[in-house]
Amino acid sequence: MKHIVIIGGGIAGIETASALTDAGHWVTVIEKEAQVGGKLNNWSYLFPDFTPVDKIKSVLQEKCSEKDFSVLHQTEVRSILRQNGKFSIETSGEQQLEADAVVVATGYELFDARRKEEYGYKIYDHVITSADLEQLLLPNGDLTVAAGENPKRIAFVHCVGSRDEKSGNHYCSKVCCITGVKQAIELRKRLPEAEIYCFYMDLRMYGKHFEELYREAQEKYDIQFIRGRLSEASEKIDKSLLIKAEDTLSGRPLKMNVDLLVLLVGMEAGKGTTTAAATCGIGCEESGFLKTTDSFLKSNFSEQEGIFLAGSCTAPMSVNDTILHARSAAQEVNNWLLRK
Amino acid sequence: MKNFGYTVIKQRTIDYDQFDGRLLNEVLEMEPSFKVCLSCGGCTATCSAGDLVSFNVRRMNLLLRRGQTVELESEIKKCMLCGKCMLVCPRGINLRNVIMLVKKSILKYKPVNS
Amino acid sequence: MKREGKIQVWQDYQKEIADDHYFYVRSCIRQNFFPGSEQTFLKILRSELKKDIYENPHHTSCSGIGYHSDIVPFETIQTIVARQFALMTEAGYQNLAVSCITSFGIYNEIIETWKEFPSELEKVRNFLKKATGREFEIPQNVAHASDIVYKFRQRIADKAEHPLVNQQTGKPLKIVEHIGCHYSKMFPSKGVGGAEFPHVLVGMIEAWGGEVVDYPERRHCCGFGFRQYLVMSNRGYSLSNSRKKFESMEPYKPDAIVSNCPGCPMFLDRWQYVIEEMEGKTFGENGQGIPVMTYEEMAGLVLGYNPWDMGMQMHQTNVEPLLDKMGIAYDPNLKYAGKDGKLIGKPMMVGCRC
Amino acid sequence: MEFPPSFILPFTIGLLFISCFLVIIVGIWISQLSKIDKSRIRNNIFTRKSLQAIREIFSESLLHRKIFSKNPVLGYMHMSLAFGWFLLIVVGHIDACNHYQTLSVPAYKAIFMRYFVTEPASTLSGKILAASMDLLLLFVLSGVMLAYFKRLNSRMFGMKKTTRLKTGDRIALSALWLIFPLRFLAESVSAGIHHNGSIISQPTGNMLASLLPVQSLEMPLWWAYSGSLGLFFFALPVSRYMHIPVEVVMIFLRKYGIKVQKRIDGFSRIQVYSCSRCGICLDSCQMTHAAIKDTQSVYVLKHIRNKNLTDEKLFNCLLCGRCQPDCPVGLELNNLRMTQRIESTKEYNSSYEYLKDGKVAVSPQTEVIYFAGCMTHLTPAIIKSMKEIFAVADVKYWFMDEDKTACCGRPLMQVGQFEAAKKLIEHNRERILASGAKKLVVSCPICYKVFNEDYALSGISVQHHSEYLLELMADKRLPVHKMPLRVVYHDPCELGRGSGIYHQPRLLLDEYAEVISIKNEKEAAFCCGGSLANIKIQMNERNQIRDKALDEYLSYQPDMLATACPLCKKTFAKSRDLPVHDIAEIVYMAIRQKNTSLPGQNKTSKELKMELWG
Repeated sequence: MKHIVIIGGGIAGIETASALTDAGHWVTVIEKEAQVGGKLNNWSYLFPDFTPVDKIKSVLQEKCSEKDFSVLHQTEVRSILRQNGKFSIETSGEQQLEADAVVVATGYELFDARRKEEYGYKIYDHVITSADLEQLLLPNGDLTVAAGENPKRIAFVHCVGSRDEKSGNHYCSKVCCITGVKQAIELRKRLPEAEIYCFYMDLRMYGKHFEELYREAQEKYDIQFIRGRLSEASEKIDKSLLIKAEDTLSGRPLKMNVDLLVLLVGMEAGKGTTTAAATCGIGCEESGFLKTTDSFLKSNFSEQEGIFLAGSCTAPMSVNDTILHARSAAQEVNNWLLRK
Repeated sequence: MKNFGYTVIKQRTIDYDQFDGRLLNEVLEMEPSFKVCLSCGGCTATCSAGDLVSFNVRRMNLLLRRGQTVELESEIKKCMLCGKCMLVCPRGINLRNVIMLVKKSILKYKPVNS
Repeated sequence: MKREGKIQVWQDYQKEIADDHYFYVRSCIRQNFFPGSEQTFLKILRSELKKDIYENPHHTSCSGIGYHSDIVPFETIQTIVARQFALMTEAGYQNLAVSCITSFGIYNEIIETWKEFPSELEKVRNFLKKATGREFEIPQNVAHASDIVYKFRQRIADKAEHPLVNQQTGKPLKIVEHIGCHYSKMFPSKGVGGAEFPHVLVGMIEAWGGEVVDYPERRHCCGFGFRQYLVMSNRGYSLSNSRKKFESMEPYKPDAIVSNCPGCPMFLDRWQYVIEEMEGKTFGENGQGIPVMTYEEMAGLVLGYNPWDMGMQMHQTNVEPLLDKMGIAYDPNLKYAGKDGKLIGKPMMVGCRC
Repeated sequence: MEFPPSFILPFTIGLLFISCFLVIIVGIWISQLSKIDKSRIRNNIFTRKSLQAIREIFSESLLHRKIFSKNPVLGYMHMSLAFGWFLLIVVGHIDACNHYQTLSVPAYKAIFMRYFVTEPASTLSGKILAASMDLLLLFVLSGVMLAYFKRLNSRMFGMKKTTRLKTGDRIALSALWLIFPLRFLAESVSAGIHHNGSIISQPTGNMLASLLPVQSLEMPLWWAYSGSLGLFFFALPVSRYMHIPVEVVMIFLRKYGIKVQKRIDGFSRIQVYSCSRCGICLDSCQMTHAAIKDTQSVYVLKHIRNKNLTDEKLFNCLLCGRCQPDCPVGLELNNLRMTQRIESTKEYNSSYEYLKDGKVAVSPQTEVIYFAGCMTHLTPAIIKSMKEIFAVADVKYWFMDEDKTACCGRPLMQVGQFEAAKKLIEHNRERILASGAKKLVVSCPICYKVFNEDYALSGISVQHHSEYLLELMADKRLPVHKMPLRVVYHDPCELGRGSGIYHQPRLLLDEYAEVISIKNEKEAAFCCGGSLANIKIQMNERNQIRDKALDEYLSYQPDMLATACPLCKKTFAKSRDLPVHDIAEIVYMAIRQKNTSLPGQNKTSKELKMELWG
């Protein structure tokens, strides 16, 4: 029986694990947190159909409990050595694991909005990120701003930490546009009176039902979209925010006062992925995400024979894409082991 | 008051907080299809009037949404209502009605100084 | 506003500031605009902080204004700057203390250029050698004069006679800080606290008992903008910029404005007068203007120096309201009296309550 | 002399009131007519036109022939009420004159004769007249019966829907429904007492006398009868029944050549009041296909009368004109709507100063001008075909709107912006005249109609390309080649009902393909739903209207749908079920077939069908 070690117990990790277990392999997942699920744990509802995250989470939980693979919680990989065609892995928990194959599923980290100083995240009282908002969108979430009132005007800023030389990220994080649309609609449902604006550079509605949701946001939920990137935000004496942008379609600068500013933060290959790359001796792309040997045919293969890649450690991905990418990873690992 | 040979220059900035939305809201209420404009500019590209004079149908949406009523009024007069824009609009917006609504309502909301 | 957030940013942008032995280069325009300020700076360093600061009468303009007005070519200004450095090297100093923000920007810009393009450096060494026979070393440390005051703000605080506190109410004075654009907007890492939330003046104000006003147009340029001011027909742009700032700070009822740039205090001061003359609008309390000071003047007042000795009578917006709040005694009759007691002349500010 | 009994008062006062009212109101309306229209009345009143008017009134207002032809049951109902009542009045008076042996009998003596004349008719003529009065009353009552049923269930009359009622109408209606039953009862009861009845009233009277205390019933019944008459007269002005008198006036004026102008005036008001709200116009209206049920002509006319017409209703109409031929009163429904559109938009007509900037090309000298039209520029296949055909027929022409050309002005007119349209018309007109052309060929029926009617292009024959191509073919300048394809021809509104061009396109098509005749064609043709005249309708509603039309077309299993309007083509082309082509394209396709295929080796219908999609 072959043993596969999976680094990361997020969506990708667990999905790969369960698929490989089904294929009759012995699988061990190494997760640095106390619980599996990864970034999914910070989210409440998923685009484009507002599926409650718990639905996906519980499926992952089930797989962990029902299927016969083990998860080492609060554990990280110290080192990986290749010895006569096998990998010997040392964990922070002082365990030594022997593996025939390794799957890296270390996922991503959210862009730290503080790096976009001019937006004043963590400095101005009412500037939050999409991740913060996601928590507030839960039924008991408190949306009130200064003076305990509901915000009358809310602005979303797209591409925070993405497509931005100044943030050091040239790539598009892919999911923020639709996240913004989703959250704007959720806000409208909660605050029927508020004015809601999205400041975008391009709207990249690449996925199934995304464009439809965008149209619905305009038609049914009166979300207004202004093409232009925020240059800066400043806090006013009443804690509201003065934001500046160019209304690029009218070709004139525009300033607006908002009560709440939501930054749609992008994805970055986080520390987890970078260290994994180092310990596994596999390369990163300029974006920091892990390099795949062929973007069409080998999107699960790392530069190291026997080390496979699954999920958003290779590129920004939606939950959907991650699940599919993880399944294909399992398929590839299985085929590779059979060939071996 | 002294004249120093120069003076404070009026800002080009669109100050959203000064924006009077009555005209916009009236038009959107009567013609909701106008909400879904993508600013693709197909209308402007096909416009018969635009062939003869600088006239940008797409900009109407923006003028309306930024409360630039004075500019809007002078722009909208140029439309010949031929209807080509509606045939190219990817979102099926009923543009001719928008034009007629604006033409009519703008009389109500035109700033007095214009 | 969350202070922790700002502290985080300030920690990210700390620069090294030399501790002693400075070669001081002056600003061309400050000596006309705020003649007492540079003097006060030297006095504070020498007599209060006991530092060694040297200036060479042969040093010239850095020609930054000409450079930014597109009339001095880059090679020329590099060579002029090289000459300043030569004077410094010859005097045996390695730490540059710059009075002018524009010069500070120029020095940083040129040094960075030389790092990126060593060929430029060689070229300039060559030019300077040919032109003057001089040679130079690149300074080890370039600090703006305000950086140095910032560095020693606590020591000044210890000697404070008039903290930045409203004597009538006992509350801290509300002070608007304005940083010259070229201080850190070009190279955020060269300014204390960076470009978005600069700390250099904030540090002084808070150390000396004042409270900083953080208002929406904080970042906005005072409007000097070289061409905008120098060409009369463009002057409206300059004026409009300052006005935008005044409108934005007005609701906070600031007691004073402090700046670390030659141009900014000049314009924030004079434009208040011009705006009142033009439209009768004033931005301070009871129909007065908002007093504007340089950081040296502020330090001087805190240390109990005589405002008239520091040349604060040259401000077009009266500073008396601030002096009164700080409880600084002054003799109105001596305001326009020179050292010898003779009248130095009074500005004609017809109908100006500033 | 003795005073008449008091029960005649309601009737007499009512009659006086309504007569005065009508004289005054009609007087006002006529005074509002233009000078020309007034002179039309003066010049025609004593000509046979008046006789023709009377004949029309007889056949339409009384016999309701049009309704008959459309719907016999409905026709009978209207006829029995209108014609029956008319005869009751006439014969009643004859009866009275005959009895009193004088021609000056006061109206009430005739109307209530059976009350005043208590002895049975002695003379033969009297007996006959009395009998016929009874029969006539029976005839009217049968109509009233039907009316009751119609209210209960309009479907029974094969009508999709019927109009809703207002208070004024309710009162008038119930009064009308009471008049004749009450008259019958009153006369029967009197007959029961005085035995002065006739074939029907006498037996009924006797029966009633045997059951009821008729003595005490007589006076109340005559009161009720007179009351209901009076009530009807008073309710008339605020009810739809105003159409009864006003329609008569309208028919006279129409016969004198008076038409609805491009403004609200006396005649447009007369037409508005002539609407009987029969609701027949609802049946033919395609807006109902998009579930739009409150903007049809009958409602618009009603709102005009009630002064509560909104733009939302006024402009939510395709102006396809489908309802017009059906109107039993022959009202100019489209023009009436136009007068309101003009009124509603008159404050904000544009001036189009920029047309003077001379950006448009200077007109070259030419014999033939080709004007494609704005819409046609979005259907390049039509332009291409026309260019090729011009080449084949070796015609030198000037393509006037190849680029930078003002719109024809018709779309503005359709929403009431006549003043604005005039500016465009003037501009284009100058360009056309400057070219010295003799012929103006137009591809878009919308342009065609306005060029024809509003451009005053004397000496230039304006032709839609279907007419023009027919002409070329007749002159043997176009090769003829019949393709084995079954074609349904869709009449564009502006070309068919709008300009009366039904045959030329069909004659032309017949030479190149096989035209199938369908149920809703020519005057009854569908609108494609794309009409520019409707600025309120939403895209999905347009599609519903289009699809309904397509369903019928498809039921004939044609190989393609032919039309002669770029807008119709564009509208239908959005549906994938049926290839749509303009006449010009079809003609060019056939010519190409002929020229490319060797003799005797023509393409099969299957091959051609494939090409249609290409």
